[in-house]
Amino acid sequence: MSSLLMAGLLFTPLAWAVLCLLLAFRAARLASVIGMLLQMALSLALWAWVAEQGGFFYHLGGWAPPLGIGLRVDGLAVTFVLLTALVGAACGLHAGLYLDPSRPWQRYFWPLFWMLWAGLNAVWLAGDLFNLYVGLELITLAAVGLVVLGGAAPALEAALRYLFAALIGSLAYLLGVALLYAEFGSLSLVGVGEGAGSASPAASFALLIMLFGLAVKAALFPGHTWLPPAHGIARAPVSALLSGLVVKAAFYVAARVWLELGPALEAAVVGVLLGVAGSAAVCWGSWQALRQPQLKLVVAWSSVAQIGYLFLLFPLSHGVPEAVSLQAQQGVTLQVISHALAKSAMFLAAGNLILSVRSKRVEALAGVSRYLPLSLFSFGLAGVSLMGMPPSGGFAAKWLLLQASLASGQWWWAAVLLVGGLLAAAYVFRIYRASFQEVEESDPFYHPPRSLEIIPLVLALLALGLGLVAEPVLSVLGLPFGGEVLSP
Amino acid sequence: MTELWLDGLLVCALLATAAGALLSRDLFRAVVMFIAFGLLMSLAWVRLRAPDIALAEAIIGAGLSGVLFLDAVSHLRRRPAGGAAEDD
Amino acid sequence: MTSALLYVLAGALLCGGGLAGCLLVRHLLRRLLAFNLLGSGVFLLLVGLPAHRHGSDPVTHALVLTGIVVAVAATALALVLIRRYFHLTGRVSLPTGRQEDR
Amino acid sequence: MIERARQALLGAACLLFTVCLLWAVRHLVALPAEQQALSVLLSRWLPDSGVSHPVTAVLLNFRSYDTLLEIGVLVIAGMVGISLARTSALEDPAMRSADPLLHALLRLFLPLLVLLAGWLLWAGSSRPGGAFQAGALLAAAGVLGRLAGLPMAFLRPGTLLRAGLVLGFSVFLLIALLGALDGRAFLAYPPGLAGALILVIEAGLSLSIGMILLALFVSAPVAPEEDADGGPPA
Repeated sequence: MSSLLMAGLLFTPLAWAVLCLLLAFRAARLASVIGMLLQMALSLALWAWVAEQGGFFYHLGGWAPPLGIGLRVDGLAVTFVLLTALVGAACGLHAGLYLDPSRPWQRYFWPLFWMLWAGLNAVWLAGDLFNLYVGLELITLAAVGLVVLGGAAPALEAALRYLFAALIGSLAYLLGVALLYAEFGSLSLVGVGEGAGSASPAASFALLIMLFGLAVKAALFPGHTWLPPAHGIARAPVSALLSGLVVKAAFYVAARVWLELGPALEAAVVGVLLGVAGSAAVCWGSWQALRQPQLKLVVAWSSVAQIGYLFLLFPLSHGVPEAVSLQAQQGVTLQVISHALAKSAMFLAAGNLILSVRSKRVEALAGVSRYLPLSLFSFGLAGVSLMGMPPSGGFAAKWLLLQASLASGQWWWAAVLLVGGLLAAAYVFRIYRASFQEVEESDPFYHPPRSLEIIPLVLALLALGLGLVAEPVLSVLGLPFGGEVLSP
Repeated sequence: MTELWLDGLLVCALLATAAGALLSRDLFRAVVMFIAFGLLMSLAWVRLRAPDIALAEAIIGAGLSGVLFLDAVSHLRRRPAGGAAEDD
Repeated sequence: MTSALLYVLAGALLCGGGLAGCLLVRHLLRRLLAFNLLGSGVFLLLVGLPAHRHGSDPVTHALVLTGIVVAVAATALALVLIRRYFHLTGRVSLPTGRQEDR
Repeated sequence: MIERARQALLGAACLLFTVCLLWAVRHLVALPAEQQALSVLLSRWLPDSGVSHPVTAVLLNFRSYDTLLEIGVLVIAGMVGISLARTSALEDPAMRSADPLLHALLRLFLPLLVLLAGWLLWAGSSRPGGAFQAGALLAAAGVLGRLAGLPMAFLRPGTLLRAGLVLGFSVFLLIALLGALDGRAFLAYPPGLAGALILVIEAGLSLSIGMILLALFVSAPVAPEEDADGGPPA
């Protein structure tokens, strides 16, 4: 049963990519809706299976690691698979209505979208270092393709920036893999983790260089410069996918590698460095978001800031008691989920607002609060989660991180959480203030179809409600992972 | 011993062509250096007893990438439609 | 096997040089060349280090073949983007400095 | 001034990186030589893989998931390439050379290259060679033919080109699913059929790899008559 689920989960996105490449835009849209439903059902079934029976290893092709590639299907992985299905389906549905089918290149959105989905699933489930490299490259190229769709000059510029940053990041990661393989003779994460029993200088350097590459791919300050142009120029559903899911993939790999190798290699300095960079990202990203003249750039810079929080995991999970580390891990996981939901909601809502006011600038939003309350409401709800106000998922995440930082005696990270929340409130309210400006009496705006407005609203409500269901979500994450192998 | 000398020579040539590809003032020359680098890499793979990679490197690294780059260089030398050509 | 060691050294130096090229060179085509050199350096280390320790390792050969194909796909894609960018704007390097709003 | 400082900083960082890398490498090469567990496993299971060449066995059986995703990467690159090619016919009439000698030479040379690709493909199961090398050789043959101006109607961006791009990928994917439907794991081959199926996959892959690389080469040029502002309102 679960073997078929796994096969379906891996097969569907790739097969739908092929299918959609062969179909025209409208037919591919129809096929994609079916595919999204299928993928959603499969993800949900797998999540329920793991929640009930516990996680397992899945050996692809029947070959056990280290010779073959094993997938690690644990609570965290299936939660992210489910999150991908949710956000991916929302963005896909939005894109089906948002993109203009008359443009000949839009048909390539669907195959790229499915390839991206396949890459994301591959990364969440991966248990093999080299497989992770290929999965990351799959994501990168699909994401670059989505950014550049249409091939206008600003999109090309943003895509080239993104492509080079991501490629260098991938090669840095691969270099680390090469060094680890030379030392431990294994490519599976578990095998390398077992090998790294004692501190080894080469392995420490490998870890450092891998984290460096992945931090660039996750747009951690100061390697963030590629993100705002790429996420700002892409069409709204694409930006939502990129900000909501793609940057998280690189962070996820970094966290996986860190939790496997960091403790053994005594890399406390690296952890603190990443924490400092994350804090700088929170401040600088929020400050820039406050100053951007364009609506989507505000949201994109906010992503830079929100990604910064994730990197607090590194100092808060090293050299601290087990319980504190677990708290930090839970907090960061909640932050990943709530930011994925909230930020994709925000980008989709921003796309709707841009569609309505026919301008990308913040000032053009004047009068929106009166005539387009729904899109603005979704935007604001998502903002609540970004600010970290209760009962949102963002609040639960920051609460856990706050507790972890106080319990570990590293109170200065708590200050970062506070400042970041205040700045987030400032840039969200800036949008609100602009939209409450009164304009002439008549309604000058284009009104997007209701279904376009409902999708971000649903996502924002999910982000808001996440804080209320944080307990059950975290309980699946914390499932004990025995490491038994699934035998079909 | 002779083999070691040969390997040393090959490595020096590799690094020299790589430096040429990075530092040549003329773009065309840099690309030619890069193609030479690809051919030498394929020899290096033979010496590392990896004939599969040697084949792939000779066809892809030196051949295909080389043609792609040369084609691109000749394209970048033409005037673009959009704006004035900019020297590097 | 000491000759593998020579190639490992060459690989490490190529990594350094390639990275420097990727970060410091502005011309997009040259940057792409540097990226390929960096890739070659990584591949040399990936094959050379185990070869030095244990002798020829077919697993690394397969990994490098995969890596080469990924690299050539990325290179070809980047070339398409660079050429189109040049066609539309006449630029061969990305502008630096503050992002103005368009 | 700031730019200068930035460059100096980056340069210093690269230098530091190289030094650290060399230092790490020094540690690694000083490790004791020992029999590697993975190599033992590889030779132990090689007879069951359906091919006798270890690299092919790793690529298409033991670690076939990597290869599947990697072909996905190639397909993406090809897709993005043709999505940016705005010309209706991907043929450059200016390139058509009229040199009869060159044509005659190519007429001799191209079939040879294709034959060589076929041989590489066949040899891959027992000797160095395989789908990538064969595919790349096919692409090289195509590039040569194109440079000489041979007509290549199949490169028009249409259903045929798209189908060709994903042919190998779909074959691979379907065979991968076959294993799962049959009660084994995803990507597992039915017992006894591994060798034959690997050859089928490789044949499809080399055709598609050749086509993708060729399509990327061909879609790179921008025809001069094309409008400069072909993009969408961003």
